[in-house]
Parts: sequence; structure tokens; C-alpha cells
Amino acid sequence: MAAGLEVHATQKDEAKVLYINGFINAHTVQDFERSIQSVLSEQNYRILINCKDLEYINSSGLGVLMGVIEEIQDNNGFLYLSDMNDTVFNIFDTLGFTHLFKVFDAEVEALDSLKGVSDSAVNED
Amino acid sequence: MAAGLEVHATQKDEAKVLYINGFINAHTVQDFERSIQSVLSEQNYRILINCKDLEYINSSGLGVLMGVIEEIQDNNGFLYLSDMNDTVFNIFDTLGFTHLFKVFDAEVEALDSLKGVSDSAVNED
Amino acid sequence: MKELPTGAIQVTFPSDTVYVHMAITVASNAATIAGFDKAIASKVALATDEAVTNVIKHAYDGRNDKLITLKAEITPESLTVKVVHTGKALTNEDVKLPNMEKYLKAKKPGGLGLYIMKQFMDEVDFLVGKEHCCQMTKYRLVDKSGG
Amino acid sequence: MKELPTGAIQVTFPSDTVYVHMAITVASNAATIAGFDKAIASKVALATDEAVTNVIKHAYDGRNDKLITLKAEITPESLTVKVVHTGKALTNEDVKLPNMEKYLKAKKPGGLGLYIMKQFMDEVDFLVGKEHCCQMTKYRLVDKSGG
Ligand SMILES: Nc1ncnc2c1ncn2[C@@H]1O[C@H](COP(=O)(O)OP(=O)(O)O)[C@@H](O)[C@H]1O
Ligand SMILES: Nc1ncnc2c1ncn2[C@@H]1O[C@H](COP(=O)(O)OP(=O)(O)O)[C@@H](O)[C@H]1O
Repeated sequence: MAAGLEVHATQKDEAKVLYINGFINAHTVQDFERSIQSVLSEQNYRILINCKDLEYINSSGLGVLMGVIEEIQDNNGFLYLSDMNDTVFNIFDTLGFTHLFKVFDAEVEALDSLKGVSDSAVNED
Repeated sequence: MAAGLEVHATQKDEAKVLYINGFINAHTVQDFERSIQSVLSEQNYRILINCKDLEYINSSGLGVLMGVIEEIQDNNGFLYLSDMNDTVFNIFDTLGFTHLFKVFDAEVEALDSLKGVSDSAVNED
Repeated sequence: MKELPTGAIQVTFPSDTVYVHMAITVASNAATIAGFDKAIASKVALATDEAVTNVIKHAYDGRNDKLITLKAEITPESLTVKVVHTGKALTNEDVKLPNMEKYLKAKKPGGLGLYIMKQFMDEVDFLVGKEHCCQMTKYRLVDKSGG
Repeated sequence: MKELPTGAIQVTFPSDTVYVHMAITVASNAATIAGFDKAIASKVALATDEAVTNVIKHAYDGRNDKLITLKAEITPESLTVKVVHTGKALTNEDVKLPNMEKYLKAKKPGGLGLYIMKQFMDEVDFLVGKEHCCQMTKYRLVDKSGG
């Protein structure tokens, strides 16, 4: 319906990887929030969001990330992002969200960075 | 400027391959026509249009193809097309242009079809 | 199931081909909002392109300083796209469609716009009045059995 | 060099979030027509998204049966996007922008819309009148030396 949103979750190595497909705006943000909350409700706090097919995100989508980062960090988890297109990276960068969330060029780099790394070492900087 | 159009031409094996990038509509069709005419003016009548990055074509674009096919056939040439997206293929198919122009899934198939084939055998059916 | 939205969008722009791409993205967005899939949305977009381009070329004789209004109306039954202008009127009686078999043999460019509109939409009507209008409708597949 | 086009587009749609994507594609198309590159066109689109979403959420309190008009005006100097509505007015004095350093430490969601609009456009103004308007301008890089 309209510019829609689809989210698929898969366990990969140490992380729950969320694949986001479509547009996150005021119309679709509830679907995005529900997907993240359902991951958290299963006590998964090690999350990588692959943005390869995320075409667009507005401030309501950033609000969702802001709203869960504390719970994730309190549980020694992490929220990584990867594979952003230029439009999506630009808004993250402009707002300084790249200091709050680790952003990787590619999913494999994010997963590699987890290998052989203890829980305590994967906190945000 | 608006939804634009870019055309690049390269000689490959037996064919002049045109790579079309963008949108062909009433606003950009002159650029498309100029590109084809400049190939024909060099007596190149063996043409493959790779539509990989052609996002859209309307009836004015089809009109350009209609306008040159006779000159090409009169010179024992061909006008092949390849790598169409669904939207572009759909209009070709609906209008019956697939009977007038050979459409290949991929550029390599179009080029393969030319290998070891004599001039007289590559006429349209 | 989500309820299908109803509503209307209206966009006004100068009669210049530089705006045609903008106009067809509005039409295609309206089709998506109305619940049509990507394939049908591109057909609506193409029919809209041909209708708007005809108004610029024929109704306004290529003048780029006139106005065109595109209306997209979403109802429970259908999406209707109207291309409204104040140029030369076209009537339903004026519409001559090519015989495609002969057309493809003749290999003459042009004359495909009206054919595409009729082919890709369910209904195409030309209305003459204070303003003239090309009105094109695409029907939803309504399942009469369900709520 | 091609002449830069001037002109205005105006689109009216219901105050429902389902139409926001359509509205921002109009804004982004207008930016492209005005000669801005893809990166700037996406900034204009995002600022427009935030302005339209604010009107739906705040000016109209989430009601989806009101009307919003988006105007995009292309001049030789700039592109101006106006989001016009008849809901609650916001004035320039009302606008409080977050201190981003504190904001990122506080980790509270929301409150980024106005900041994004100010960040991504050159000028943002809120006009109060019979209809209210959020007016945002992006300037072209005009080379004063050339024709
Ligand atoms: N909106 C219009 N107003 C006036 N005449 C029109 C309009 N649309 C089409 N026509 C007439 O119908 C003819 C066929 O139109 P069309 O099938 O779109 O092909 P083309 O535009 O390539 O000629 C046009 O050549 C023109 O004479
Ligand atoms: N168009 C508007 N009409 C009335 N109030 C508004 C409008 N836009 C914003 N506001 C007010 O300004 C505040 C900040 O807006 P914004 O930065 O977009 O963040 P958010 O919408 O997430 O709260 C809103 O919470 C609201 O109180």
C-alpha cells in the first residue's frame, strides 16, 4: 500500500540481521517499529540492520532507532547499520547519528568486526 | 535537467551497441533521435540497443525506432534490443513491436546470435 | 485487510514537456495508493504521459506557457485520472485508432498515443466544456463476496 | 548551456500520511527540473517530508480529512517549496531547535523535523494568514559572470 515497507530477520553468526526493504516515513514507521520491538522482545540485543534495500528514511525512522538504543546498550548489545545508499547515509551523517550508531559499508564487514570480539568490546564508542 | 537521457555508443564484434541511460519521453526524445541518427550517418546499420539503464520509454521513443527501421533494413542491417526492464518490455510487447524488433534478454545473447551468421541471415523475420 | 483509501489529488503545472515526468509520477503514486501493483501503476503512468503530451503538442500546439491540471480520484471501485486543459478540444468522435497490424507494416512513426491510452486503461473519454478533459479510468478488482 | 526553466507546480492532497511519498516526489521532481543535482533533490524531498508530516501531525492534529497544498516555484535564483494548510499555525517564534550534541546524549526520539528542514534548506519561514504556510527556499548557484 503506497510506498511500502518490508522487514525480514535472519540470525547470522553473532547478530540478528534485519533486511529493510522500501520507505520509512510517517506512514510506514509503525511497521518498522513493530519489527524492531519483536526482535527485542525475544531478548535479541545484537542487531545489524542491512539497509541495502532501504530507499528512504525520514525523522520518524530515526526516532525509532533513538527510542531503542538505550535498551540495547543496557543489555550489552549493539545496533549496527550497513549498506546505506547515499540518501539514507546523508541524513544519518548530517544529524550526527553516525556517532551514535556504527555504520558499515557492507554487511560482511559488520559481521567480521564481531568475530572473536568479546561482548564488552562491542559497545559503541 | 529533469528526468534526463544519456546515450553511449561502442563497437562490439559485429554491432554498434548503444547504451541508453534514463527516460525517453517527449522532453528527451530529440536527444535519443540525434544519437541514432549520428550512428546511421556513419553508415552503421548493425545496431544493438542495450536497455539495461533505460528506465522508461513512451510512444515518442517508439516513433524514433519506427522512423529508422526501414533505412536500416534497406541497408541489410538490423536493430536489436536487449536487457529491457519490465515496464519497457511491456509497452513493446503490448504494441506488437516485438514482432518488428528482435528483443534479447541479455546483450551477450544478441552478440552471440550474430557470430558466424552471414549478413543475409540476420534479417528480421 | 487494510481498508482501501479514497481521496483525490490535483496537480497543476505549465504545458511544458519538462513537467511530464513529474505528472506521471503523481499518476503512478496515485495508482499505488489505490492499491494497484507496480505493473498496473506503470500502465497508468504511460497512459497519463500520452494524454499530457497530447495536450501540450496538439491541444496547446506546443505552447509552453499554458496550464494543465491532472486530477487523480481514488474511489472504492476505481482510479480515475483526468487531464484538464483549455486548449483545442478533442471529442470521442475525433478519436481514430490505428489498425496495429497495418501500422506495423507501414512503419510510419507517430500516432500511437491514443492507442496506448485505450490499451492500458479500462475507459478513456474526451469531455468538452468550459475546460476540456481527457478522463481515463482503471477499475480495481473488487471482490464482491468480502467486506 | 540550456536555459534554466522557471515555473510553478501546485499539488493539493488530503492530510493523510499515505500521500506524503507522492508529495515528496513532486518536490524532488521540481528540484531536478530547477537544475539541482540528485543529492540536493533528496534534501529538498526530505525537508518537504518533514514539513508535510508536521502539518498532518501537529497543524491538523492527525486528522486525515483536511487538505494540504504543496507549491513548488522555480525562479532563476531559487526553488521555493510552500506547504499551505488551514490548521493550527506555527510562527517563526515558536520554532525551537534542538542542540544536537545534547539531543544525541539524551537519546529521546522525536523533535528532529524542524532541525532537518533548517539544515537541508537555505531558508525556512512560517507564515501566518488566512491560510498558513511553511515556506522553504533552496538557492541555485548562480554564476554572476555568465549570461
Ligand atoms: N488533446 C488533444 N487535442 C487535440 N487533438 C489531439 C489531442 N490528442 C490527440 N489529438 C489528435 O489525434 C491524433 C492522434 O494522436 P496520438 O494517437 O496521440 O498520436 P500522435 O500524437 O503521435 O499524433 C493527433 O495527431 C492529433 O491530431
Ligand atoms: N506545522 C506545525 N503546526 C503546529 N505545530 C508544529 C508544526 N510543526 C511543528 N510543530 C511543533 O513543533 C514541535 C517540533 O517539531 P519537529 O521538530 O518536527 O519534531 P516532532 O514533530 O517530532 O515533534 C512539534 O512537536 C510541534 O509541537
